Amino acid sequence: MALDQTTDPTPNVAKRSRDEIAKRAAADIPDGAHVNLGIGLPTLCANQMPEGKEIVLQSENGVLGVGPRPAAGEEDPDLINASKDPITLLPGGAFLMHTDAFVMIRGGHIDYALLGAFEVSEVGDLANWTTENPKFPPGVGGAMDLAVGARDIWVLMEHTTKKGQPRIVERCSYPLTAAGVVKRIYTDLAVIDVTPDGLSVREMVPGLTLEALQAITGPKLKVSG
Amino acid sequence: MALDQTTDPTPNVAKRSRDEIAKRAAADIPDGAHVNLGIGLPTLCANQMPEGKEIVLQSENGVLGVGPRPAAGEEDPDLINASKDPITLLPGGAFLMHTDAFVMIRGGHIDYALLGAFEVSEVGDLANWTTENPKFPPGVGGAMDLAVGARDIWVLMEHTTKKGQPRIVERCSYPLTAAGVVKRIYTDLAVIDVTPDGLSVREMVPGLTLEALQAITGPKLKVSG
Amino acid sequence: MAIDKIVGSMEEAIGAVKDGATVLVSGFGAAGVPTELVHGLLDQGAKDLTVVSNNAGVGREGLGALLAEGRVRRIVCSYPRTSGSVVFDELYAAGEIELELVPQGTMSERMRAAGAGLGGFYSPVGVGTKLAEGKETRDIDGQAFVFEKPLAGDLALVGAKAADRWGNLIYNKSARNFGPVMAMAAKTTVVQVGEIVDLGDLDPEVIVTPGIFVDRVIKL
Amino acid sequence: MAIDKIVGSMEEAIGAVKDGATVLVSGFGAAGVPTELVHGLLDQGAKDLTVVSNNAGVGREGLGALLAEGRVRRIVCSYPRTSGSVVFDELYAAGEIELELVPQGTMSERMRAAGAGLGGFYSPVGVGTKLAEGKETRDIDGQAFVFEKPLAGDLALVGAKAADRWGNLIYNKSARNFGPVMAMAAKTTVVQVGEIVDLGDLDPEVIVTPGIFVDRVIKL
Repeated sequence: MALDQTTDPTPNVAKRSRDEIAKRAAADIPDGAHVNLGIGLPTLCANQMPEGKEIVLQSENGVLGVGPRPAAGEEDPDLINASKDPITLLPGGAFLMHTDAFVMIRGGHIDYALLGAFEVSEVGDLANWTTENPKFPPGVGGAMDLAVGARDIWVLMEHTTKKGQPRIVERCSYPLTAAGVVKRIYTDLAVIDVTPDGLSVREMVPGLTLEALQAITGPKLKVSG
Repeated sequence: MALDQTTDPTPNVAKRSRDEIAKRAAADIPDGAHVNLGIGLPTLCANQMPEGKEIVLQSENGVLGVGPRPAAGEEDPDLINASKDPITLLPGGAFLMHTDAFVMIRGGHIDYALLGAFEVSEVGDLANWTTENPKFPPGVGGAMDLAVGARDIWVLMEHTTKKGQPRIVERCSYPLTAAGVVKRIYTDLAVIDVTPDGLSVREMVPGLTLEALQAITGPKLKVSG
Repeated sequence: MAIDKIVGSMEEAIGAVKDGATVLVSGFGAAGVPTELVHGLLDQGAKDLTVVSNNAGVGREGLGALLAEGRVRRIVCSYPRTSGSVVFDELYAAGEIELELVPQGTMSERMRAAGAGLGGFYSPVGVGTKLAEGKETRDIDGQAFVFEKPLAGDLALVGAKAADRWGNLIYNKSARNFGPVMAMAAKTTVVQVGEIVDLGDLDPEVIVTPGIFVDRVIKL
Repeated sequence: MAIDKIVGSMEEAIGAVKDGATVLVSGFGAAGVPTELVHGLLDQGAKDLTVVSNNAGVGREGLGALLAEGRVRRIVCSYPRTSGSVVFDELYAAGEIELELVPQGTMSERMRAAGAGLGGFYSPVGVGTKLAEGKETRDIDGQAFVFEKPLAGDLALVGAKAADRWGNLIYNKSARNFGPVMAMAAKTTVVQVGEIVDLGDLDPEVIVTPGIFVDRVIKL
């Protein structure tokens, strides 16, 4: 699907900021869940965890029970998350050797992994590790391990590229991280479930029409319910 | 080799007791070595470690830095070796999860494993896990892991069976634990190296002749040097 | 709502165990054996069980009792016969129990593979022996290996020293043994401890089994 | 004679490293990176190295310096490009360094397999992706897996918090990361620590890397 957009198709819409996407996704994490936050946008969830729930965040460098970012001046260079940002540790948290952090991930012990993405396909294929630019080395990190190992994969990303091209596509153009793993997508415009019957819109930001959302989404969307 | 012995072929010989076999073997462990003591006779070495050397004993149930047996009344049911006997822990010792104890063993990090045996062949085949008695369940424990993983295998055993049959044989009659792994044998009568050129007697107890030793040993013996 | 894995009764601790389940039982010798949990399983009633345990029970308590009641169809074990393994010895001599004998390190590593989501591994242990009969062998870079498959549990019964409400565990000395790997390898892990501590009281550098591997904890 | 793995000079710590050696370098981001040991390796002079490290260096220090000096032929890594990986980025763009990109958990597990004496393992990670191209895949009980081989080091350079003379180690918080597995996986493991403690001062329940995996320790 090639778009040639010279104007924003969603001009009067209250798009979610990156922090708001993170907060929206975090709100859906069930109480008591063990969750890994991928580097980049998902990491912001750690500062946006819902009140009244106890959620255990894992960071694959070897931390279980990640707390919010420390106050300025309180950072400890030995206490960081997978994005290399300073974190805190909650009471009940534990430090792990790296290999054991991936026992948790690959072994299916993590309930949710919230990941960034370049593209997600209508069947839940995930592309988030390389754009194949020969001048820039690819970085896979723990993306493939998480995509395969965590029970549910949620993607957090902007709905389109900077040029307005859809990131939710019929078929990923970039190399896959894993096939058919994404269960839900949180963007600046909507929350979309990947179901066996296709993409199902759970929620749109105020002022957005399904038509406008469809215009910047590759595969056919339907509305939940 | 079938012997029909009605008299002890080594009547005037100062046979080593089990404790003495253990002490003799322990004396040969190099300073600084990491050593696993198999269940039964080898375990006795822990109480017989040579003075002036620092040797780190591992027990595969998850102890590194095993010390001697505690005084009566000082036993701790949670501090035992692989023979399930009470032990102490030396300063510098550590407790391990079982899997990590076998990372050490299988991964070649243990310098010496001192093991008991039913039979050892002239090429160093080891049989120490089953006599195939259908009424008695076999027990392999860590024997196969140790036999394959430790750098050097020393066997500690009586030179003959209770009936006077050789335990050092041309070919093991019992199922193997591992093929070609034994480097040295300590018995109540002798210390014998397994070399590419055959069995080489390093030492005999006082009063023992090579001829008498040969009479109760399957393969041809030669003398070191 | 706070995570709270501490349960008040043995019934709750054991929960629903189906006939035919695979149960991992921690302990080496007497250290780390969750005898009361095994009695809880006895009371719960599940039968036709496969039990994975380093030893096959001592006396007529714990695993010995479960065996004596005819509830165990099959035991996976490295060293079944120990001084006092009377019930197992009788059943074995009578041909009334299946035994899968596994080298001890292989047993541990197979459980870890299950917990770590691996499909299996190649081990040098047992190559050419009776215990490798029927298993695939493979030459890798000039060395012979045996293919070993993961060993997962439906339920793990673990003995530990102390826990907090998240299920973080510490152990006592050599009683640590199989607890950590069994907690990783089972769908449901139930732990008996001598002490419950407040969340945050366990040093994060010292927690041996993080609560992510634990489902229910009972203090005895 | 007492075991004493503490050495007094960087030269002794690094020892003899051959050209073409595989060097495991601990750290994730800046935490746990043994920068001084990497500088020691730089001074030692070995070239044509394969370096295994989660990241490919930041700035022109440590691994960045080793790369800038052209001493690294090949890097095995999960995430080479981080903010500040200037030297690696230049070498990569110029086609002057080989990169083996490995999923992060697979990298860790491959090192553990080397340390544990395994011949390899089957992982579900990467199945069907470019990173599994050329690797054996296998269906095990209905799931697809990729065969992964052990990743051993000739030398591991590890950063830790404290050590005793046996080489027992503890780490600080998330600086633990790759230290324990790299110490297992290398023929020779050299550790830099901030503190040396008396033998027996480290709680046996708390030692993370037992001295059996450590060859030399230097205090900085």
